[in-house]
Amino acid sequence: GEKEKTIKVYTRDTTSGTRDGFFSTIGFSEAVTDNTVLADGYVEVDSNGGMITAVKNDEFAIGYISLTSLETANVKGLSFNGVKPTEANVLNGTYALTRNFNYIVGNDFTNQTEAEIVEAFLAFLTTSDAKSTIISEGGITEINNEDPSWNDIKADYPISNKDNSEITIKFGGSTSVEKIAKALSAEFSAKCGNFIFEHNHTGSGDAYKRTQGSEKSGTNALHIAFASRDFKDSEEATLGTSGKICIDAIVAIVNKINDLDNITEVTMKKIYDGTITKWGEIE
Amino acid sequence: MRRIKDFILNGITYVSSGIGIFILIAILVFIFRNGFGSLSMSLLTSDYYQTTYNTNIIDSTFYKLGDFEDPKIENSFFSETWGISLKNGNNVAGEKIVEINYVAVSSPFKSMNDVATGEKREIGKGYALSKIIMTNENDDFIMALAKDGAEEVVKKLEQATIITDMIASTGGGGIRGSLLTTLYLIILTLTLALPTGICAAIYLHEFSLNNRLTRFIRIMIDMTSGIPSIIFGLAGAVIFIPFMNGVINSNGGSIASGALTLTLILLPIIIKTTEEALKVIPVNYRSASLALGASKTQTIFKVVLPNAVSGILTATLLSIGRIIGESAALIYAVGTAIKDNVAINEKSTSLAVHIWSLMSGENPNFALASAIAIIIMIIVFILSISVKLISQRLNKIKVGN
Amino acid sequence: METVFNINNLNLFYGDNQVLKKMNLSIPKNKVTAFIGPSGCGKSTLLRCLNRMNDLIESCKITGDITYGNTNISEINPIELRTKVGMVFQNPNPFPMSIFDNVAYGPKCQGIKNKAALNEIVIEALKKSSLYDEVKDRLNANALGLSGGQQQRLCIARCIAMKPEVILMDEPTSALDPIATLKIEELLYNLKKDYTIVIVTHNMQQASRISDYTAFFLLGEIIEFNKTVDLFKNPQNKKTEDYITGRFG
Amino acid sequence: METVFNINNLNLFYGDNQVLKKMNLSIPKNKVTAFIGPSGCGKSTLLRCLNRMNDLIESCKITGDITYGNTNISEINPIELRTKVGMVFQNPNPFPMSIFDNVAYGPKCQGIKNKAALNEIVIEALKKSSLYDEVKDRLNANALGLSGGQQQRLCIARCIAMKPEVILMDEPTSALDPIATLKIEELLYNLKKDYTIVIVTHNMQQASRISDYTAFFLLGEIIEFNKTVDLFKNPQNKKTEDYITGRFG
Amino acid sequence: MPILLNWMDKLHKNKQFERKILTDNIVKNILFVVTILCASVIVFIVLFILLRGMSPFINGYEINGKIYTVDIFKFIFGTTWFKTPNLYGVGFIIVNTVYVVSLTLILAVPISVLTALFITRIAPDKVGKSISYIIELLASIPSIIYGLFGLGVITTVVKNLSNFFGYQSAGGISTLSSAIVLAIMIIPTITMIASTSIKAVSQDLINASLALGASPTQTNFKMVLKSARSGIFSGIILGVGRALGEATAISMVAGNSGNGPTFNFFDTTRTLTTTMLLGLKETTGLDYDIRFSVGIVLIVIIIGSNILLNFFNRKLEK
Ligand SMILES: Nc1ncnc2c1ncn2[C@@H]1O[C@H](COP(=O)(O)OP(=O)(O)OP(=O)(O)O)[C@@H](O)[C@H]1O
Ligand SMILES: Nc1ncnc2c1ncn2[C@@H]1O[C@H](COP(=O)(O)OP(=O)(O)OP(=O)(O)O)[C@@H](O)[C@H]1O
Ligand SMILES: [Mg+2]
Ligand SMILES: [Mg+2]
Repeated sequence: GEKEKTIKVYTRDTTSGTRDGFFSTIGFSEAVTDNTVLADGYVEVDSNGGMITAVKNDEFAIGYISLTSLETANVKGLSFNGVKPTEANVLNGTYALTRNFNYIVGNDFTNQTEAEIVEAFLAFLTTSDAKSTIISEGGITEINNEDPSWNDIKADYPISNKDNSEITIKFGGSTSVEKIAKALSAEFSAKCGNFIFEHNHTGSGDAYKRTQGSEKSGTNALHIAFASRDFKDSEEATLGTSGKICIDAIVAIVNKINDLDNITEVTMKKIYDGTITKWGEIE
Repeated sequence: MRRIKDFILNGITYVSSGIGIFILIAILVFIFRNGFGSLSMSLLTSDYYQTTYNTNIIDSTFYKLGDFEDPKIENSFFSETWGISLKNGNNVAGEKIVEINYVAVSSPFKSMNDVATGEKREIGKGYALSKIIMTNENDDFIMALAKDGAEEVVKKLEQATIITDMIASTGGGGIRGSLLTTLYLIILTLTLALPTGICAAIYLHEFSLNNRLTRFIRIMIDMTSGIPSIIFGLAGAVIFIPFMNGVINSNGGSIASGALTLTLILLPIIIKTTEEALKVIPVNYRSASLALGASKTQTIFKVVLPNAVSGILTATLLSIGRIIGESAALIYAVGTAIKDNVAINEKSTSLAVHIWSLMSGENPNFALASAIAIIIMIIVFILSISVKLISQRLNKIKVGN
Repeated sequence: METVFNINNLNLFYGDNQVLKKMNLSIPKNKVTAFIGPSGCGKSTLLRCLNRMNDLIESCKITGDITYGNTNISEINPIELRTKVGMVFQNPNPFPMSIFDNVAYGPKCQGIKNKAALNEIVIEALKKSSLYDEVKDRLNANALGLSGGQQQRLCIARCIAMKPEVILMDEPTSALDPIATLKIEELLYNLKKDYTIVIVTHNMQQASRISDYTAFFLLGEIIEFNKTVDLFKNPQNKKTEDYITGRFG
Repeated sequence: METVFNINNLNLFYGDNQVLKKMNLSIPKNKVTAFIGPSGCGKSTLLRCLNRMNDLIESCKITGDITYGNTNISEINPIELRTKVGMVFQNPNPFPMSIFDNVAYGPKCQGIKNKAALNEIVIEALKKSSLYDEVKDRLNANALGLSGGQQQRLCIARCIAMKPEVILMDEPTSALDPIATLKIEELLYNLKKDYTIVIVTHNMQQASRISDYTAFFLLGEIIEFNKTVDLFKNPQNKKTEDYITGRFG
Repeated sequence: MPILLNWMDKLHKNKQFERKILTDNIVKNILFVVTILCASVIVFIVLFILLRGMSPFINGYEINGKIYTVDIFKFIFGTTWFKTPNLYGVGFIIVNTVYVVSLTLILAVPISVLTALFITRIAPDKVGKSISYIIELLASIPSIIYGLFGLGVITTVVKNLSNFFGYQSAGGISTLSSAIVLAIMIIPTITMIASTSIKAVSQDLINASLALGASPTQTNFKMVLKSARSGIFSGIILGVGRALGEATAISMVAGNSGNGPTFNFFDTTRTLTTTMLLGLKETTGLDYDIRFSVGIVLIVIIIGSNILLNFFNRKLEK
């Protein structure tokens, strides 16, 4: 019966930050940018949505998505190494399948106002206001009691009391962080003189490139960008211009009718590299 | 023997044509079943992104809390302290939200401080609350999030005395922007493609000599119509995006670059349809006009074109259908970012690309995609019926002469 | 005899196919000249040469010359020539516009915009082509609503409105019933004092009834050209005689 | 005289238009019968009645009866009838297939699949229609590559391949040049010992050359039916005489 | 004085006619230029795609600090779509594409031809007209909707079918689903053209066939279809072009298999167009430009197949 069935392995495309986080964590870094090491018959999908649709339609699928989408996805999320994928478990560090969402901002602005707004934005990220927004949009972070609220610190940023409605701040980078980024920019604009915000999210790869890298002075240049993975060695940012905004949990998913509940890191790697091919082979 | 064979052969033709009908019905049933629920006027008129308000109410001396009377609305949770009732719901995009469905007359929610404008704003019925940060008498930090559900939010509201930061939003999930983009694309593309295509058709049919050059031109135009739209999209991306970036200061793909790309796609169609219409016009109209001392230009503008109107109209309608349905080319030449504030020099999605964007985005939304599909189908069917009627008229003219 | 057109040694080819061969002919002024001959002998082709409508056919090559007045027509602007030399076709072909617009079409193309002037021209042309009484109440009605005979008279009116000197007619009655034909013939009779008329016809009776001169064509050549009475009574050429007595064609 | 068809009191209408009126006629066996008469008098219509091709015209209504042998044709399956009563049309209309396939078409439709049998049938039919020598080297060439006369003989061969008893021919030579016509006439002469032939023709000479019996039609009626020699020499009816001496039509 | 007036009048008139000729010439030349522009669209498109698409094989691209170019030989004959940093292969994708399109034709051609026959020769007039109208409607449905339908309905059907055969497909995302979606999309194209050419078969031939004792059905199948074959084939050629070039719908049901070729109906596949459309994350660099290289391959295949099929069609006509 069901045990005989082949495991259908689904993966995101090689430019995906989710894929990067997933394979890095399960100890299968070779697979981050290389499809050829994956199990035979793997299927590549090019979005979180594509992954959800695929696993929903395939009883014998295994895949991975961001924890944010799990609730509405109508698929089954697996425990990882016996730990349930919940926010609490992510925060207390027991759920290991995570990745960071990071920001990076430009390092030299010709326009002083823009520079000040960006500076204020970085301060805003540390406030309970920003953190609660991040949480409400699905990011995982903790609000500590010592976290200031924007009202506490806004006096330090006089730019927030000016009328900035002529200034445009460009946001971009990872698509996974897009939702959070949009909520943050909308909220902060209201708090900082109604500057105009523009979002152009094209992928984590562009975060460094368009703020401090090769395209930082082109038409595609961004003021503030996000990456859904950690920056690489080749993407070394100026001190104080980048950092983590929150954690995103990745959750391995299977079809609703699958009776598997938990999966270990080792099994997961074996499934993805093709050592385990049948559902029956999973203990 | 022969009877049976004939019967079987006839039978399979019945079955085959049945397949066509079956497919059409299946498609209609499919998109209506999935999308009909999401179809509403507000879908057409509202923004895709919610309008978000950042409000607070800090100075507790200006309002009174507590003891509001519960209107006892079903499936709702009432906050006696703040005088609002909340329920769990879904927005037009199908996402879970916590929605206000009642605000008492003297509730503080009637006059919140809008952080952006500094003015008073009512956060009333129909608004969705995504986060509320509050403090109680002891200045303790309280946070309520929509994803916890209405009941939880109300529970936290009950403990609070001051709202320091609240994000409320209204609307959302609508396709007004994409509808508008589609309209822009249609207008822009037609203003470029129609005159160009008609001019070429006039040249080919009225002026061109039957020589090698003309035959070559015709072959080129025929070949253009055989190129798939995704190739046009690629070409649009390398030709028109940089071009438009230079000309109208756009940043990457834009409606303008999309319209230029669509123009190229449409040219062969318009040329061909217009030429068909010109062919139908009796030659003797032209001879009569020329024999009356009209110049060729006069003949074309006074006699030929007025008679080709219905053909040109057909070309227009076919083009509109094509623009509405095109996706592959636009994905490249414009992009897939859904927009509410549509501008010619910016990215945004047409209805068809909106569907693509929904299906390949973070949360695939079959219901909304199908609802848009219904709208597209209705437009396309109306267009195709109009084309049919016009071509019937055209046939009458042909028969009449 | 005063002449309008003088045709000298005219050869005409459609591609490699010679359709008119060494033609010589003079068209007398203010007379009706009829072209007769079997199908395909080149009557329409010659007619179309006279107002340079053949210019529009790509494959058509002409040698020899035609003079209009004293000018070689190849030196006259073809558009100008066509305003002087009008043409009426076999099938009535009014434009799908109002009766008024049909008649006013030519003058408008010449740049006449004045309403009153146009009105006068239209009414005069309609009167001259004996159509005015039948249509005066519905000048704004679509011309396609007229009967075949009326349509053909409208085409003549449209032509007259240009104030031409010559009117060329290619079998103008062959698509009409006998009564409409009669009306057109009457009309021609009235017109000939003001205009030079050249008419192609298949109907020998018609040629003899209405024309002053007749040219008989055969295989691209003019076999005989003479006063109509003479040609029909005493044909000089055997072929002419055979044709007019119905022995072939 | 042995007859194949007996036509009794036949009336035929296309909608409300009566095209055949109270016709009575018997077609003699193994003879050539010609139908003559001016255009539109109903010759083709009667011919089409004989193999029930008129069944295909929706508006066509028939009263009276036609017997084939001793059976009323309305009781014979039309498909079967048509295998017995073949037909050749005015314009040569070979199918756009090879010569072989054209001739084999009928037999194949009857369910004959055996290659050798088909081969034999085709060759025999081609020989009988005196086409074999001209095409034997290119039986697989497309039939549309043949000349008009060859195409018409191919159509006759196609018909013969069905081994019919009667062959109906509707102006089979009117689209052909005189030489091809002559060949077909020769062929008919050879065929008449084996088949009953009914032929419609406009060419009186042809009728008198090839037919044994002739029926003269006028306005949907058979005016006269007789041995061909008699009918042309001593027409009994004034109208027949007028027609065959060329006084009208 | 009258003489002078007359002369002036003449002069004026002459000018007017000269102006008309001039206008005619100007108009003609403007129209000519526009026409040339329209005709040169294809040149520009092919040129730009070529320039950009050849670049991966010629120019160096910086990836993680090193410079790479793509090996054109491995590109054309490759059996793996992508391996970092610079291995791209479309060989198997070409095979897959041709395979899917062949399967599409196997499904679509009989249905289209039989439907065309039904519409034009078998169905009563009114029924035929309504069905041909339905077919026209199908032709006007945008491909994105076919994609949606494919994803929502056809994949499920295919999944069940594959389960029935005891084979495990990836939720129905497969070669077969792609072929079915494409078939549905090209059936209207082929049907409309086939029915035009069937209508054009002359009544003479049909009468001749009936007079030879063929039944109407035999006439339809043995003679009418044969006579219309060249027109039907033209329809098929158009259908092939459309199937090869279709992107949006097929990319929703094809899957994105990374290597191949795949011949199993129920396995995921990857065609040239889905390769160009899916995974479009980068907007610069090698991963972006390589799509233009795939575009070149697509153009070559479309034009090539067109020439080849037209060649066969001409043979068929003889
Ligand atoms: N546009 C054309 N191109 C080529 N050949 C033409 C063209 N127009 C006419 N012809 C040929 O020129 C010859 C003369 O034609 P024309 O129309 O002048 O004959 P016609 O005397 O007017 O005959 P009809 O009485 O039938 O009108 C014919 O053989 C005809 O086929
Ligand atoms: N399918 C039809 N529907 C209606 N009327 C028809 C049809 N076929 C023929 N007719 C009419 O029937 C009459 C006889 O036609 P038929 O073809 O039998 O004449 P015919 O003697 O063969 O003439 P011809 O010598 O011109 O072939 C004609 O008036 C014709 O218009
Ligand atoms: Mg003529
Ligand atoms: Mg007949």
